Amino acid sequence: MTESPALNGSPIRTRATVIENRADGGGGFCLTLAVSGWPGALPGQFVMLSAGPRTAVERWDPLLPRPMAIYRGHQPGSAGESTEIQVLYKATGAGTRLLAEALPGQLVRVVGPLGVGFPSPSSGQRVCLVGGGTGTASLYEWAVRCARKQPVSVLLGARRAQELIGLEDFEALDVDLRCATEDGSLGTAGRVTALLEPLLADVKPEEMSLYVCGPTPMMRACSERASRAGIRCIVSLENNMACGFGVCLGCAVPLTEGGFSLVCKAGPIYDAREVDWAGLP
Amino acid sequence: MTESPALNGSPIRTRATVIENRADGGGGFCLTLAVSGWPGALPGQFVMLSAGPRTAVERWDPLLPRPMAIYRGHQPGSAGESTEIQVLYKATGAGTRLLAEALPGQLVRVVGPLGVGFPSPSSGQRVCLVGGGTGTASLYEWAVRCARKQPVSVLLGARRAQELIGLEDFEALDVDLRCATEDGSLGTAGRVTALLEPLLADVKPEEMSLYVCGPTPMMRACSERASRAGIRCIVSLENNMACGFGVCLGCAVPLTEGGFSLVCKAGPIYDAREVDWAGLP
Amino acid sequence: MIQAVDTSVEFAGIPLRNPVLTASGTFGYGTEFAPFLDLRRIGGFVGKSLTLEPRFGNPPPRIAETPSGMLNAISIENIGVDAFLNEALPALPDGVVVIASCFGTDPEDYARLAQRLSDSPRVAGVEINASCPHVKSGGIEFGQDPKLLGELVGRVRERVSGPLIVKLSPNVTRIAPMAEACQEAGADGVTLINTIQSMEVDVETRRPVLSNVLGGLSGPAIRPIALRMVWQASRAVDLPICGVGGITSAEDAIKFLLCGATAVQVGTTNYINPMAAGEIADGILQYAERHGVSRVTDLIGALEVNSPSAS
Amino acid sequence: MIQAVDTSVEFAGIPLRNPVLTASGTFGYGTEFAPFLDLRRIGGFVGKSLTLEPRFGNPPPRIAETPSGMLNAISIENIGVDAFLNEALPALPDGVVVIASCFGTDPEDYARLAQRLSDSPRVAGVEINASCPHVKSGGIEFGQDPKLLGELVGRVRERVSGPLIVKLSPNVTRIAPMAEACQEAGADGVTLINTIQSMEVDVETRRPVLSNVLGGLSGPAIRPIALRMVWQASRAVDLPICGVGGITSAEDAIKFLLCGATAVQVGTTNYINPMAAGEIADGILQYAERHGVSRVTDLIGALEVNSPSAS
Ligand SMILES: Cc1cc2nc3c(=O)[nH]c(=O)nc-3n(C[C@H](O)[C@H](O)[C@H](O)COP(=O)(O)OP(=O)(O)OC[C@H]3O[C@@H](n4cnc5c(N)ncnc54)[C@H](O)[C@@H]3O)c2cc1C
Ligand SMILES: Cc1cc2nc3c(=O)[nH]c(=O)nc-3n(C[C@H](O)[C@H](O)[C@H](O)COP(=O)(O)OP(=O)(O)OC[C@H]3O[C@@H](n4cnc5c(N)ncnc54)[C@H](O)[C@@H]3O)c2cc1C
Ligand SMILES: Cc1cc2nc3c(=O)[nH]c(=O)nc-3n(C[C@H](O)[C@H](O)[C@H](O)COP(=O)(O)O)c2cc1C
Ligand SMILES: Cc1cc2nc3c(=O)[nH]c(=O)nc-3n(C[C@H](O)[C@H](O)[C@H](O)COP(=O)(O)O)c2cc1C
Ligand code: FES
Ligand code: FES
Repeated sequence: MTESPALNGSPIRTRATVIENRADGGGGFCLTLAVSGWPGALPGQFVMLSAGPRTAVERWDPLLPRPMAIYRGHQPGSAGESTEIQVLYKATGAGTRLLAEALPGQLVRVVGPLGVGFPSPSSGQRVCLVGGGTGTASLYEWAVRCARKQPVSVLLGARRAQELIGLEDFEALDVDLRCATEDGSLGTAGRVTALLEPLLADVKPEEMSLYVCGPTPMMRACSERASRAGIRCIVSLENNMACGFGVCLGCAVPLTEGGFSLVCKAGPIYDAREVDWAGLP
Repeated sequence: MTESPALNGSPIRTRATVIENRADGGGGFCLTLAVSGWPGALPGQFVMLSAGPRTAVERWDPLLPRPMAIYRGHQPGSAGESTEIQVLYKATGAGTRLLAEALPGQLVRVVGPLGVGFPSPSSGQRVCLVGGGTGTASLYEWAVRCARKQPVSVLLGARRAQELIGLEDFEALDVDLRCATEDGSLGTAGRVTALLEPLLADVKPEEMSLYVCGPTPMMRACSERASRAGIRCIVSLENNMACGFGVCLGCAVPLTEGGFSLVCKAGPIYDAREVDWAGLP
Repeated sequence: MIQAVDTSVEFAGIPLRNPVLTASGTFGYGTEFAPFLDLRRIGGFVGKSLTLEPRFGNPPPRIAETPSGMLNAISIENIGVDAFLNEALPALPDGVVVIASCFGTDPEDYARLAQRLSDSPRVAGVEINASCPHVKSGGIEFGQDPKLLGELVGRVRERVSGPLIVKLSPNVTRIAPMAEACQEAGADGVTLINTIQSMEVDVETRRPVLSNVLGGLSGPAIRPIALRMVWQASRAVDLPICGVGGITSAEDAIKFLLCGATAVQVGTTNYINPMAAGEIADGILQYAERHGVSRVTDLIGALEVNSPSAS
Repeated sequence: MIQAVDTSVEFAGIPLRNPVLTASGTFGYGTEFAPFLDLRRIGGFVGKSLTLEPRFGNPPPRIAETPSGMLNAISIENIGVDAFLNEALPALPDGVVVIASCFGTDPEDYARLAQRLSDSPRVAGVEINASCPHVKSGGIEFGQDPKLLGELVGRVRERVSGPLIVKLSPNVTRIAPMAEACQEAGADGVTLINTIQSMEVDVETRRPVLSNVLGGLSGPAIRPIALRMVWQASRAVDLPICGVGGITSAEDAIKFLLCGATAVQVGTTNYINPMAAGEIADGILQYAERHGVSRVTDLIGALEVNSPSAS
């Protein structure tokens, strides 16, 4: 729903080969896939991944693919070669626990890239990225891009240190990185929203753009805080999805102006003011 | 339905660990499982195996377990240790193709041993075992037992040489082994029933017992041939099963005397004359 | 200190140590499960549907597998009421709650059968199977018309003083009038759902997979349909409800309790895991402990619904 | 030499290059599939159900996953007939067969809508959705009563001269009278089945998963039920039938043809594999080649049944 750069390419539907599926020790996994014909993607876009690797015969339980942010792999592949793309996920429900069993060489179904990319900040603005839980995965490539042009703060939150996914990758970037864990095992003890306070303390609206991805309550809290400070706040929503490309109408988010928007197609990126937060489950 | 020796032990329900799952190159697999608390089994008994290895979350498609003859593993395990049992199967439908993917260390669900064992031949009789396709698996342990006491002929049939499952094991036994393949790639060209003719040529009814396991048309043919020769013919039926222990009533076989018998409980072993072959699909 | 959870419920006047029963036709006559499960771990079981005379079923194939489900067309094969009373019941250990299921082709059959069963001190209650979808006459006709069903239940009620439960068919446009008819005719509880009429075809032989052509669908595939019907029935009647259909886990069972069921029945899952009913009973206890629920009865109908107008 | 197979069929007077359509609500307005599938590879598609005015649906969550199935309670969110005629249709490439689906709250709505759609030269036929299970008024009421359905179809028939198809609800006791009512009222074909009314519950929040409480079940789980209803309907009427429900493969599609369907619709599977409908069309051709079937129409109703008395 935000003004976003055009797609790099049209989405594809293919079977991708698992290259690696690395557990990070905290319940998180980094899945590397070889995708042939990958058209490239914009930071903020996602793929639909089958709930687990392909088996000798199709199994219809669980039925639906799972939306997953593209963590890395935003360049289109060169013709005839396959490109590596990565997703970060946490083994929680049925789909991700089955995915966690995928072995190198197995196949997963992929449809993507889907959705729109993040809209650019104004030049000279500080860019503040706030990631909670697996939401962090959506922000990494965006942090890389923004850091080339302007000052970037990255605020990451999780329950405990081990659950801060992708931490080393963010540490390797030239950004102002701050962490919060609920149990205090790394960085500030508490929620990531608390890290936002000092940054917003005396910032002027035109000086900062906020990008947030994480659990709905966290995005809602950031959105409210940003709104009070008059700062533009961009969120990446995680509604349930069946198709990912705008045909099931399952992913609708209610809008403040009334009506709904399809998160998979007009989103997942929204200006926080567009979203009717009270109408989200 | 035949007079059969009593069960070695009561069936158990457990998760067994895959030790090995070896492809024989012809579409057949030999699956070795470690089962703790295994009570032992009689030749002719079977287990119900889950359609494929256990995954991180239960998947209900495919839903039903698959009946599989116990190829090896008729001794009860010693307390506290796990016993190895083996099944031979061919990857054909959904269940067996998923089973073919099982890796060492994975778990499969097992219920068994189920059904009754083969009834003994009269002493001094020649024992003739006829196996077609995967039906051969039911006969191996019975061949071993019978060969200790009396002369044994084993007739095995398949489409082609590579599909003769368990062949080396039978070759290692002190039995009169004859093979038939439909494409003539090993032994006599044609069906296994053709091998039966010379054996039945001038045998007297009391001199031989026939034990047959394989596709229904083959068992029916053997049954008719034996009946003409007046020879006792024991068959091991392969009806579809849901439970394997007598509660779904799904495995019923029509009887010549009228009514039905439960293959999983009263069978899978029947005197061929008891079976109403016309009523079998 | 964890306070002990009270798992007991009363269904149709039958006190149960926990709400987990097993479904008719999926638990034999009980003894088949002895190697796998202490029957006293579960609330009780419903036996295979009985007829006045022993009865054979359909020729094979009688079962087929479908996505997350199975079809069956057994057609009420059973040992008959005499063998049930004289052989099956005495073989069961004490303390096992037995509900007997009856099937007939006319109301008089049902009534005579139910009376005989109900008269046995070993039978805690009688469940009328008015819903078998693949028997050529009987069962389903009653199960698809509230007026016929009410008459059937009324006839049986006259002869049965003990707990009388009616098992409903899901093959109806609206489930509420069926439950209401049972309530008005004096039933003590309703069980739902029976299997859903279905079909499977073999594209190689170009024939139906089942000899009977049509069969009943059961298993996890039907759970969302069963759950909906239990919720609709529980809003329509005051009768206690027993929820059946695709239950595989304690969580599944709890969904039915939340939707208004007083007890549940585990069916097809017994085939896949003969220990399932016991594990589900244990799992409900653990859920209650984890969530600080002191009485399982507190879960019954405890679903929070924002828009109670939806139906 | 393999003889070319004739895959064409005629459904409700609409010539189709092959019997594979896609189902309303699962294929958007067609263009969404352009990246994945040449729409001319399939027989055609049925668009999302339209109303006279654009319409918003239910608040989230609108979907849930169930064993081999999914629930939805979208509630006929659509762009409205004007945008469909003026924007969606012109965006489609030539040679794509489009069937438009109509939804209304009273017969006059349906009739006006159907007429406008039918008048468009780009619309090959009109499908009346008289069976949406989770819209508070409309749809399902017509879909559950043969008399109301007949009246509705009659009203629409008066205003529509082109192909008129009626989509039936599975939430009925008997499907045959529904199909008969359509035939008598002058429909050219029937499509079945729509989703089955269902429910799912979250045991942690103790709430229904869907904001609407109830939703419609679709996907492989319902295929055996759909197949049964297609078979029953095909024995009751002479109208051509379009089979829908849980089709994932060419073999599934062929099961419906054997049971009497002239064409099929692929629904939920489009979400999981947006190329599925094309693959299914190809697979039917391969099946025909493998089995020496020279015309796909030879498969229609070709099921061999031993006991035609079963029903
Ligand atoms: C655009 C987008 C990007 C996402 N990116 C990531 C990512 O990079 N890493 C990651 O771990 N997760 C991501 N998610 C969420 C991810 O899809 C869910 O975490 C995942 O589906 C959990 O599913 P499960 O199969 O383990 O749980 P289950 O409980 O089996 O899921 C059941 C159903 O609910 C849906 N669902 C459950 N949780 C969520 C959720 N939080 N958001 C959306 N749908 C949900 C599933 O897709 C499925 O349909 C993303 C979601 C969206 C919409
Ligand atoms: C007592 C007994 C012993 C058996 N022993 C063996 C054995 O040792 N090795 C072996 O390979 N097979 C054996 N079978 C047959 C085995 O169960 C089936 O080959 C196997 O189920 C094929 O299933 P699938 O999952 O690959 O096929 P699917 O097509 O997926 O099966 C679908 C359904 O049909 C049933 N089914 C399919 N084919 C058969 C069949 N021939 N017999 C019974 N049910 C069938 C399945 O159990 C399942 O419920 C035995 C069957 C019985 C009854
Ligand atoms: C093989 C089989 C046989 C059944 N026989 C009966 C029966 O005799 N009487 C009855 O009331 N229900 C019978 N049922 C229905 C079950 O009791 C239950 O209502 C149905 O299977 C749905 O529950 P489930 O999905 O847990 O199996 C039978 C079900 C199956 C699968
Ligand atoms: C998300 C969703 C939306 C649907 N919307 C419509 C609709 O607008 N009109 C309609 O007639 N059917 C609608 N359907 C029903 C499908 O067209 C189809 O009848 C049903 O899903 C069964 O087929 P399937 O199992 O292949 O999905 C919808 C189904 C789904 C899953
Ligand atoms: S996920 Fe299907 S429309 Fe968005
Ligand atoms: S397989 Fe269930 S009774 Fe025999």
